[in-house]
Amino acid sequence: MLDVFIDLSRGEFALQASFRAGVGATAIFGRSGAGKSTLVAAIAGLVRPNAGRIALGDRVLFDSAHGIDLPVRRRRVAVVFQESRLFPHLSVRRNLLYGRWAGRRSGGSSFDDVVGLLGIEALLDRKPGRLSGGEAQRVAIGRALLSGPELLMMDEPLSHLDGARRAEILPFLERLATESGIPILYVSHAMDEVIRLADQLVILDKGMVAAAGPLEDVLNRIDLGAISGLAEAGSVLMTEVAGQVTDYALTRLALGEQELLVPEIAAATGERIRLRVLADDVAIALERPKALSIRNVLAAEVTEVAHGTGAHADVLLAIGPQRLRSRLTRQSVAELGLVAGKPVFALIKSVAIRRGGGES
Amino acid sequence: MLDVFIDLSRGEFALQASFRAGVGATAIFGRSGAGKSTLVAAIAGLVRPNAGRIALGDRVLFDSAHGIDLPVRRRRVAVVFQESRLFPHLSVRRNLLYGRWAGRRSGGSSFDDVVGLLGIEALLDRKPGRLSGGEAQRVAIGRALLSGPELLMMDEPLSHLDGARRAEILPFLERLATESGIPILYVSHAMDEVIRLADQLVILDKGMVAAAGPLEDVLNRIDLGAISGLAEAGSVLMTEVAGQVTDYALTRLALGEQELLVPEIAAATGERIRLRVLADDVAIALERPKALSIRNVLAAEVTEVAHGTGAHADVLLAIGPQRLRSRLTRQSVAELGLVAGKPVFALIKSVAIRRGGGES
Amino acid sequence: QGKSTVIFAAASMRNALDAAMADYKKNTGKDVKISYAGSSTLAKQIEQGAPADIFISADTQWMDYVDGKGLIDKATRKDVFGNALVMVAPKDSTKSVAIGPDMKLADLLGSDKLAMADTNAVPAGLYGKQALTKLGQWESVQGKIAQAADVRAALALVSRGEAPLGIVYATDAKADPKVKMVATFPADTHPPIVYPAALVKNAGLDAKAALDFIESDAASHFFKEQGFTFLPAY
Amino acid sequence: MWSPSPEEMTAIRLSIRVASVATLASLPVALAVAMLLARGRFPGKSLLNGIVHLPLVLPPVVTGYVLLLTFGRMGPVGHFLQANFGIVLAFRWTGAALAAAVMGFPFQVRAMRLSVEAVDRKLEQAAATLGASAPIIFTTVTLPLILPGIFAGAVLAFAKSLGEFGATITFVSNIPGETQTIPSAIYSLIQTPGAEGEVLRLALVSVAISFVALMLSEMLARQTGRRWASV
Amino acid sequence: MWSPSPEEMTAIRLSIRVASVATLASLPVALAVAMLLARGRFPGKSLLNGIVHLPLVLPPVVTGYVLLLTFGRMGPVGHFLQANFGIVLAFRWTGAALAAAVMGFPFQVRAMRLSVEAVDRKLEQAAATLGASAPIIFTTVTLPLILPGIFAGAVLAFAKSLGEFGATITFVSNIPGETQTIPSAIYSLIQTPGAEGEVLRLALVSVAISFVALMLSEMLARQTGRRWASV
Ligand SMILES: Nc1ncnc2c1ncn2[C@@H]1O[C@H](COP(=O)(O)OP(=O)(O)OP(=O)(O)O)[C@@H](O)[C@H]1O
Ligand SMILES: Nc1ncnc2c1ncn2[C@@H]1O[C@H](COP(=O)(O)OP(=O)(O)OP(=O)(O)O)[C@@H](O)[C@H]1O
Ligand code: MOO
Ligand SMILES: [Mg+2]
Ligand SMILES: [Mg+2]
Repeated sequence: MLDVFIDLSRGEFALQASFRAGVGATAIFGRSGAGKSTLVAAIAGLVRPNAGRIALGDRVLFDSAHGIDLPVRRRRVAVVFQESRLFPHLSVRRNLLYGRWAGRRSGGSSFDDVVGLLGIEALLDRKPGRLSGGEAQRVAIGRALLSGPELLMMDEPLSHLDGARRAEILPFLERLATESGIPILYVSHAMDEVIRLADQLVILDKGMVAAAGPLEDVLNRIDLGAISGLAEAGSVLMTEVAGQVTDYALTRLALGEQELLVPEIAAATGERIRLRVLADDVAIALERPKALSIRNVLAAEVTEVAHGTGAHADVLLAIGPQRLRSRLTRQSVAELGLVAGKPVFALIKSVAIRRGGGES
Repeated sequence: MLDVFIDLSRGEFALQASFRAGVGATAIFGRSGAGKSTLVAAIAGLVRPNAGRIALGDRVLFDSAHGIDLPVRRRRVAVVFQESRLFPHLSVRRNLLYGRWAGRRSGGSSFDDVVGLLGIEALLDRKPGRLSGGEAQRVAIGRALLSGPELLMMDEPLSHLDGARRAEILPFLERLATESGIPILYVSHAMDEVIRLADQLVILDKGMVAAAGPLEDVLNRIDLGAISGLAEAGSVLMTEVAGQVTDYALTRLALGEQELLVPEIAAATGERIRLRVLADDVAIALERPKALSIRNVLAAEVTEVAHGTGAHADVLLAIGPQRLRSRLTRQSVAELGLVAGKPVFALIKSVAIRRGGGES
Repeated sequence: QGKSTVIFAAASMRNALDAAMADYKKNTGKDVKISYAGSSTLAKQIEQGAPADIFISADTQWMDYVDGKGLIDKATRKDVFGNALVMVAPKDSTKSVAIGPDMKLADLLGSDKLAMADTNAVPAGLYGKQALTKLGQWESVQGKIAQAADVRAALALVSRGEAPLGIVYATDAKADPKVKMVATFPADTHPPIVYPAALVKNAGLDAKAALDFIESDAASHFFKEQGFTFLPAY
Repeated sequence: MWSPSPEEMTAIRLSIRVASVATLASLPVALAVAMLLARGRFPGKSLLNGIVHLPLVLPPVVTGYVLLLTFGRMGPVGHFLQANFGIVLAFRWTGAALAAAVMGFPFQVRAMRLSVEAVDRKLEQAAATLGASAPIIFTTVTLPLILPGIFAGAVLAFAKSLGEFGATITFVSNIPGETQTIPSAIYSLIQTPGAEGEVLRLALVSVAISFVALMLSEMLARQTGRRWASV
Repeated sequence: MWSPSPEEMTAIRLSIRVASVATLASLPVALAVAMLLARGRFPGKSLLNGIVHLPLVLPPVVTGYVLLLTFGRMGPVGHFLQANFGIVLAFRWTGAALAAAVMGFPFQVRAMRLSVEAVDRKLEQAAATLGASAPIIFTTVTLPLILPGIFAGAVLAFAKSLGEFGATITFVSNIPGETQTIPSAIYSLIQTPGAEGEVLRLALVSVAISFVALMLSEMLARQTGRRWASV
């Protein structure tokens, strides 16, 4: 559990942030210049807040009231910096092992696993000056993972990676967030990454926390788009594995009485699975459609309609106790006569899956 | 018109690239380490090919056969580098104006426009060392735009920007690509950006051009996913403005006999509009659905079904002479009995719009 | 009034020559500039066309050097001053030295050093080496000599107590209150210590007068005060 | 006893002039050589590097003799300069400046070269893509970035000029008002019995001048060199 | 005439020993001072900076006197060292090494300081987040990155040691086999009419030694300093 309450200034910029992040991943969202990297630096101990308190589990990293300011190296906080910061004079291998070798750290992931996952086997004996942008970023991720941290902070770690590479690394980070039992702070602009990875979301706006809390709650608040710069809004559904459809590499998930089909997940029946659904990926029908490739059709009820200024409107749906958000054209809203209380069917084209424990 | 044919090696890495890029934007796609940045460097004259020829319009920038190797500064090729490369000792303003001031360049966009667009008014008197990652990236974009180039190359220029900021900058780049009359090479991992911006696509794989040509053609080839690391494949439709639906801020587009509704575009009736559609955003129905929020339903015919290994399969559809790609679960393909020649309806949830001239 | 007369003089002459020439300037109103450096340096500079009118060397060999190159007006060359070679010790030293063939200088030094100017190059060192050789001491003390860059540096070693004994000129010993002269080398143990002076070829018009003044009785007391002997024309 | 004599004042003024002229005049040459050594690839680079270090390696007196033989009135270069341009270095303050410049040269070159080697050439490449020509890139990018090295080199050279003695006295002798700098004056005084006080006084003057120069260069370096550093 | 006499050989060997010991022994001290000046913030920083430059500013002979007064047998430090540790510097080659070290000190410090200031502190921060302690960060990150400056400083100091004369002869005089380095030997020869050939020969030996040192340092610098640069 990471507990942050800080107040700092850097030039003209002021940051006031207060939030908690539990085990698992917490996404930090915010527009460019909102203070995300500054927040990361403060938690790592690289920038000193004017006042505040930072605690990681029962270790107090910083407490201005009690004059505590743990040195950076004792914080056990690994950082994937926005600009990689690899050691130019050390080989990739030495960079990766720096935490173990120079920092005497142990634990964390296995070297071979990390190297394999990041696809950097061939680069191990190179110097960072001869890596491509994405290669350097992968090495930086590896270096942080291998330092056995008690808090992992990543500042846009996948920004220079292609979709396929992301798709390989994300599940690993996902697993890490779930299994490692350490908090992960994840700065990202990519909503799909965040939805997939994070349990919690902190939205920074001009140095202030505009919203913080469980991802579901924050995402289901419709008013945050402008502040957070989220082009894509979304929501989260809690499901339970109902069975596998091995022929088609699909998994059946129960959502209350209803069922969803998603690309295969290795999970036992009864295991809880969280799904992240982008509002753009949810269509609404008044009758259950037939002979349609969209297999995930859920009976739902409109709870709220928020009209934007452009072509779009956001519709909030209730599926039992859960909330699902859909983004439609205003014309569709009008023509379908969507108003609060109307029973409809939600069509979900694709989902991101995030396995996870409790409510967090 | 940019005409590239090069052969170079850098350490163990070898790049052989040959493609043409017309006026407008050409996207360079490829996995991390594929050679995108190296290609950009070679065209800018920063890395010398072993052999080859690079011509920009009627200016030959490099020709090993004729011993031509134009100095970097004479190439009039502006680059937004992957790592920003701002001058640390100059203010943001001086950085932005460097091309005009030190390079004696004129033309290009207006200073106030660029500064306003990029939202960097407040930063003009700062030194780059005190910018956030995204701020630095925006300044780097501005610096390139203001140098009056005859070729603009951008290496993942928006990777550190939030969705909202991207959404502001993209239309500008789009306009630039269309109106400026200069070729733009755009390295990006974000398919939505590419689809929106590019007319042409070059896919690099391990230093070789795996595919190059008009975006439509390349995207409609189903086999490229693995090579290019495109998590999202897609296709392009050519349409014509049929009218406006002002009440709902929508525009009607004609696609052959059929019609599509998209968020409002300021275009006269009869103007040609290219649409980019992600395969994930296309669903298939056997009958025309009713009372559905998805208003864009096009009659189509299956031309090809490509089964992947996982849960998904790609289906290629013909709508008159045009091709549309859809990604479904294999189960849906089976249950709907999709085979080549079958008439179906394509449901398009959302589209990206790219206004543009001829076929390119 | 022509250009000022430039004298190139051995550095050890400074106190006396400065005083004498100040007097000369006062009386004649003529300007004189003096460049002090090692005799070897000055000689080579004259060889390279230095704007010197008068050269005063600390020994004969460097005067011979320029003479041999035809750079001086032979007729004006004269040994003007003389000096004596002495043994010095720090002021509070209890050592007594009787200079002679059986002085056992090496034993006297023990593990300590004898401070001298460079025995291969600097005049004071050369004279000292000749004297010690003549007295049969050279062999035994050779390895115990701390050769300084010049006499002043040798004197400083004694003055600072780094060396218990040193061989310097009488003029130097006299000026340093922290040392005492413990013995004087008999004049026959070394060649005569003389300071030859001469006009450089093509010297300015006033130079002759300046040189004459230096060699005159009127100036002699400036030099005697510093411990030089004054050698009337021979 | 603490106020310098007129003759000493002359030496002090001359020293400052000699040190300033030597430093400033050799600076561009040193910069060019530093650039060559840092960036150039040419045969004889080691040789050039060696020659630059010569004034360090040789005893100053030897350097002085070499200067005397070369730039003296009878020396080939000295003769040429005098015959063709009327420039006389031997036994003039200009010669003292030459000696000081030569003796300070290795330090200037080294400091600048270190800075040049630390410059990120990617920035220069970026400047080229923006249309800047080589000289413009040099003045707008490289030069500002190596200013700390230039200041460091200049200060070393200036300080060395203030202390330089062996080469100067050998080359241009020790003529009051013309070539007698502070160190030459100190040399004369050292040769004079009982002048310790004056030696100390002149040494302190040297130290004071160099302190001022040091402070100045540190200030300038701080104002430029570090202003752009990130916190 | 080209093969050195036994006495000259002794001087050459001694010079190399003195220069090497002076350079290596002063290196850590210079590094510490360079770090302090580059990174530290403390009162008296300008003073320290000034003191470091003193050996440059003062004529070498004066520096030699100061050493004599301080480290001579009768000097406070010299006396203390001898009484407590039996270390004698006066008239010993160790004293020559001390003089050479002092004279080379400013160059070492400056070169190192320039390199330290060029180090990107963000890398050190990154190392700290990975658990490295300050001394470990210094040895694994800072030190490798400033190696070019260390080599440059060492080479300057070594070269200067080979040429240093004024301070050495004043402090430890010129005792063949003990303190007679190449420059002292050259000095003697210069004062001797007709010894030009020998002067030339010894000067060339100095130059040759320094060339070897230069080449070596350039090689080392290339192997470490530039190996990680991007093309
Ligand atoms: N300076 C260099 N020396 C040697 N090899 C290099 C150098 N720079 C890059 N490479 C190698 O060349 C290949 C292509 O690199 P390049 O930077 O062009 O990739 P990229 O496609 O831009 O990748 P990314 O998306 O990760 O930025 C990579 O395998 C990389 O390791
Ligand atoms: N060293 C600094 N000195 C002064 N101001 C700074 C410094 N670094 C960043 N800032 C300012 O602080 C604010 C927050 O910067 P920060 O780097 O935390 O933003 P960010 O949220 O990480 O943005 P991005 O997504 O663009 O990386 C910005 O307005 C930036 O200009
Ligand atoms: O070192 Mo020197 O001896 O005179 O400058
Ligand atoms: Mg940031
Ligand atoms: Mg790249």
